[in-house]
Amino acid sequence: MKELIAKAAGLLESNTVQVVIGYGQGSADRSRAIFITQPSDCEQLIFDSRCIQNLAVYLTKAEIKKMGKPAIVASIPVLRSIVQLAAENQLTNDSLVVLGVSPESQLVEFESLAAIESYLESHKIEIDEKYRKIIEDIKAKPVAERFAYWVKELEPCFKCYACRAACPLCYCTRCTVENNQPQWISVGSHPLGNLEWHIMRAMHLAGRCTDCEACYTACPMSIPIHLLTKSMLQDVNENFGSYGSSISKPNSLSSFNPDDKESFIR
Amino acid sequence: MNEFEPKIVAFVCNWCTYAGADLTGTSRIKYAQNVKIIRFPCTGRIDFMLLLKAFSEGADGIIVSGCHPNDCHYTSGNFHARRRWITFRGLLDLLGIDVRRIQYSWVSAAEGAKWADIVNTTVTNISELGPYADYAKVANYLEKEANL
Amino acid sequence: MTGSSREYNESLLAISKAAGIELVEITDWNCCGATAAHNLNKELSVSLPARNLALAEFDGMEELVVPCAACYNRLVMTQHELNEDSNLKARIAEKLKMPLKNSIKILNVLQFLEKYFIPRLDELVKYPLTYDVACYYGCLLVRPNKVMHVERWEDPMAMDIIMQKLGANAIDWPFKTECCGAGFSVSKPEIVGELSGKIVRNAVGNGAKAIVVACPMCHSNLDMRRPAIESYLNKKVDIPVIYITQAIALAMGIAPKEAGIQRHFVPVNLTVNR
Amino acid sequence: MSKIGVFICHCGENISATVDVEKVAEVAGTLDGVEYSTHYKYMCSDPGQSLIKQTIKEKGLTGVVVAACSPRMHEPTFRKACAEAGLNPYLCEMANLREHCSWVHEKSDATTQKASDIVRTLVEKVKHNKPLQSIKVPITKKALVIGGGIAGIQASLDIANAGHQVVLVEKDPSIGGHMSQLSETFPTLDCSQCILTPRMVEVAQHPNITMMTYSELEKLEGSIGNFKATIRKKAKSVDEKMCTGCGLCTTKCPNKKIPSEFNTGLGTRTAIYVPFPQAVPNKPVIDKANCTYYQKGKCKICEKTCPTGAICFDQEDEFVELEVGAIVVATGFNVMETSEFAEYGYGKYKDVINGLQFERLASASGPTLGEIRRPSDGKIPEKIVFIACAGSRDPAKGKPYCSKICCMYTAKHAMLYQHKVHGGHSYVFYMDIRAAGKNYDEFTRRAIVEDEVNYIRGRVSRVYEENGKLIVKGVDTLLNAKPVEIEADMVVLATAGVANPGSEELAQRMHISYDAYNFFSEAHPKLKPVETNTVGIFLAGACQAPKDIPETVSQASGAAAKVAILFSQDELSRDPAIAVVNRCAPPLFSTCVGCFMCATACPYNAIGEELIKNRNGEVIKRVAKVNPGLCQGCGTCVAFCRSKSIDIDGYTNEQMYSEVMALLNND
Repeated sequence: MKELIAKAAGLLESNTVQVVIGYGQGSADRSRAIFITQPSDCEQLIFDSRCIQNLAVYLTKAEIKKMGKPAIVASIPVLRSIVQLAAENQLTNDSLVVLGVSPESQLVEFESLAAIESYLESHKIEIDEKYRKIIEDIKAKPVAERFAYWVKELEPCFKCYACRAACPLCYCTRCTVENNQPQWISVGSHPLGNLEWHIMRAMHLAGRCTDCEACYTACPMSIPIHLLTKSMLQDVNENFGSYGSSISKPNSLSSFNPDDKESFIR
Repeated sequence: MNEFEPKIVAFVCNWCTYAGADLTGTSRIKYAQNVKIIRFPCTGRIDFMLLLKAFSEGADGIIVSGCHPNDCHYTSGNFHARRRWITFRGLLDLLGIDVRRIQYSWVSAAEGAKWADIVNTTVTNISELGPYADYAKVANYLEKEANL
Repeated sequence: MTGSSREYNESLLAISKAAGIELVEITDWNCCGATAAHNLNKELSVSLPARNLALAEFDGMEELVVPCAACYNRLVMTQHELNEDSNLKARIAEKLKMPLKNSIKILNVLQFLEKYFIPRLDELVKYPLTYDVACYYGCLLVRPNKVMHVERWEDPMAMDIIMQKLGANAIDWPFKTECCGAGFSVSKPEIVGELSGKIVRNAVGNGAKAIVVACPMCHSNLDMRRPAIESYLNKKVDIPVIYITQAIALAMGIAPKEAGIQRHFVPVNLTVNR
Repeated sequence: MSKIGVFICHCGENISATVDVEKVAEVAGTLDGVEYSTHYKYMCSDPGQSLIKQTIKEKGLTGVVVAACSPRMHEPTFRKACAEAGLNPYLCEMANLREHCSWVHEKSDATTQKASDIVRTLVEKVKHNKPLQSIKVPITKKALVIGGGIAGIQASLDIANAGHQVVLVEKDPSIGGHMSQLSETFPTLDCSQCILTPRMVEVAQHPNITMMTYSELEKLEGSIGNFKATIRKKAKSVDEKMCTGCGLCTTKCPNKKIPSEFNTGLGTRTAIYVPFPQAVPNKPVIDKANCTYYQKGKCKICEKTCPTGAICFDQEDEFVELEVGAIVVATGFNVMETSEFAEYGYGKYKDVINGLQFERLASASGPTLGEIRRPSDGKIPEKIVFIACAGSRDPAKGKPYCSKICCMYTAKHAMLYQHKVHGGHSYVFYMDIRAAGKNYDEFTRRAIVEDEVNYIRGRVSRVYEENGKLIVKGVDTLLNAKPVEIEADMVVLATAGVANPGSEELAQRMHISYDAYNFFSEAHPKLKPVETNTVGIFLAGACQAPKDIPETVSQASGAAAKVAILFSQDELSRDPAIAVVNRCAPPLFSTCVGCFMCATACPYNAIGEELIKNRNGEVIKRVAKVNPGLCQGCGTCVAFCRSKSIDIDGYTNEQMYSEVMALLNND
């Protein structure tokens, strides 16, 4: 921790970065994102098991960009998001300093974004057995029951878009849901509107989602929307052999293999 | 109408399936009237949201069809489409949207007979599945909203 | 492997024992169907080896060592065909009334030696071999290549590399994978005489003191059919034919008798530097 | 408010026999935004078209739907009619009532209902149509030809003779390619160099052709009409302007034992060399890897001998930027090495050679001056075996395709051997004799009948050496099928024609597609055999697939004609149905967030970037930008764009959306 604080303070002192995005003490027993601009404030930085928010989400926010070049405290899920953002041309080597935190809570520094990618080679995304089972169980239900299950699960959604706001990969300046020419997504938070919104959200994350679960964590109604992205993650991996994309290789959904296999096209 | 006549929308590419369906016509092969075609430049252009819109507007079934692999007029639009279909289908399946109601196919400009067959079997299959009442029920919220 | 090629079995067991490797026989194994079955009935030719695969799985085995090249060929072909055709696999599993994962790793004798002996040869070889040998692979270990995936299948090297490591000089010769006459051994021995004769002649012509094989069929044609070979070549040839396992046994210092060296038709008079 | 005109065609009785056209017209007339609706017997006839034109003018229509046959049939007709009446042609759409309705259904209410549905759908689409202008792109009337073999030579000459500037780039020190290496050519047995060298000289002297030898394409940007190519001129270490081509240096160079590429390793050359006597340009280059001075720092004998002082050791690679409007790729092919064949001795037997090497042996300018002598000891082979399909049509060797030229050149080789070695015996092992071509079959028959070449139908399983002979073990599969063994003195493998090394990288540099064997892909196997998928880049010769000289020359002329057609216009006019990235008011400028996934998905590499700057010139946003010259309008990017920032004219999101809505809402 000390190492992290010293490093962050050093970066601010030398004016290498102008803001450090990290975790600090929040209200009650919670951690919260903090944005430090003064070296002396770096003491506020904490890192422990409560720090699960995906800070990468701030990297593309205009308000943060205005503060100058950031350094970011990045645990494994954050690192994954950073690589994905880089793959999508949202970050370059010059646009940030990454203060990596290993699963053992050790500070890891990276020379480049490519170095993060190779570091992640040994921290591959894996869908938890628990979730695999849940997804399998849902799929085992008869189709009508499955539909009813999801309509019911999505019912509490009132389209607060917290899932969108928390997701580091939902950085569009105009979301399709706000597009009314044409009206792609039914506006209301009724069953159809909810269904359309969540299908679109999942589809837009296909091949990109890094399974950080920020959407689910952010959902005030605890709707298991992360199951949708997890299931797609599995599908993408099974069919195209990759989770997400890398900086150098194209995304699985914007590329193809002439020999892709399926069994449903006549 | 006593007999159920399914409403089916076909999303097809201009270069292969649309031309194939033209050939069905020039060959005077008869098929069911239930299917209506919307022309796209390429299967790569077909937005998954349009499929959802078709269901919410009351379609009981959908056909999506384009050039065979390696035959795409734009070389690879259908390959991209195929990947999108594979992922989309997986998602719909998880959500309980009946994937049997979407028939994907490759129909070339020379396969007039195949197009007729795709249409007829899809009509038969969808007729057996019946009206897509589940989705309609969800979609009907729209009407309530409109009536407010 | 208990009949005409028992020395292959003996030598394999002898070297495995000496190296501390335990080989377990599949309980209630059956004939692989050999060349007969797949000429008659496709499904039968797959069912027979498939049963052995299922039995080995049932016994909890992860690897299956198959010394006989013909059995190996049938088992690998079966595994390949079942993996290519899931319907066939389901049908066969039903016929066998046994579960069939079809994932066991099948090793031929060369692959077995490569995996378990080569890394330890320094420790195991006591009496390096010193003479020129011709390594003869025949067909069953290398073909069809799209299934066997042998590197340089027209000029394989696996056995050559093992023999070099035993100290011998494996000669570069063009007959490594030529046909020995195979099944004609019984029906038309004169064809075997000609085909195997050319192999033997070329090996001798290139200076080999022994021919090394890894297949009982090759062995019987080059060794047992020596009279037919000699009548084709019109002269006496005394080059011995030994199994690779026997070569290893000799190099490890195992008593020749334990490795069945005395069982050959053509006497084996290979000196070992003791 | 829209004023749409709906024109329903009877198509004689083709439509009206099963569809109640009056009813459809009546229903269409009630649709929102429809100003006028009518039906007529033949809309495509003159009176039909006049009806449309007149109505456009009289009613001030803002859109037209012609409900008739397939748009693939008459869309251009009706769009032209609209344009003549002053309506933007892209405001006209066709509803397909014939192929998709009347011809495929029986007469019934349901059929008429479907026809009305189709019309309504298209009416809704047209409401969202925008007037479009066909895209004009200016053309740089200069062509780049890559590869100076017979294909590149022919293409260059044809384009130059059509009056356009050509830059011909060749990677070797001389143009001429494989054809210059050949002895005689089938089926006429005329000397290859005799017919080629005049063409080479013509290239050198043509006022419209600029030749760049020892040069390679380094980079390619831009699109049809306006490519920007960067050419690397490799350092020749010889000043081209000062060198007179006297050749003194090459006689004095001490390094004489370098295997000659031109002679396929059967002869030698010096480190400073001209590849062959008839080379164009006939000026030497220094092969740095084999030059004593470059390797050891001492020598410079050539510099001392050169009477004009043309040697310059410190020359460096030079980069030249060219602006061209079209490109012909003619980079040719190569032959598989004999060393790839274990069963034929992995290249360890000196007297097992490939077909190209035999060409050099048979060539009067070759290392043996045209006498067939075997490489190992220079003896004249009494028995020679030719093996056709060495690698070709052999999936195990990774080349399942037919190399197409081998049957013919093998027959030629055997024939040349019989002509040159009297009393010699030649054998050809073959799978099939593929001699399809004018006078081709006659040629192979002549080899068999007149020159008594022994054709054996069967494969060779092995070639091995025994007692100084090459034993060829094969099989004769014809009558009395039996194994065959031939004790030969020499073996010639007709090894497969393969893509040149580096062709994959070259294709990627040019963004043209290539097949599994690295041959470049044509845009359509039948109808676009010289085009690539990148418009403005054409193919000629064996870089597309192995082919013989006549076919290569035809394709080269075809490619040249395509270039000339392109250059016959001053501007390029293209279908405006292409993708566009949206623009909106500041501070957003565009909803595009610049993820560039559209760019990876685009089959045409048509999506680049645009930097949006503020008035101080600072970059404030990086967004995608479609190159209208490259975009072909597939719309894959549109379906891919998450923020719906990219759209495609003619099939816009709004148009497609309204079609779906309209199609399903018929109550």
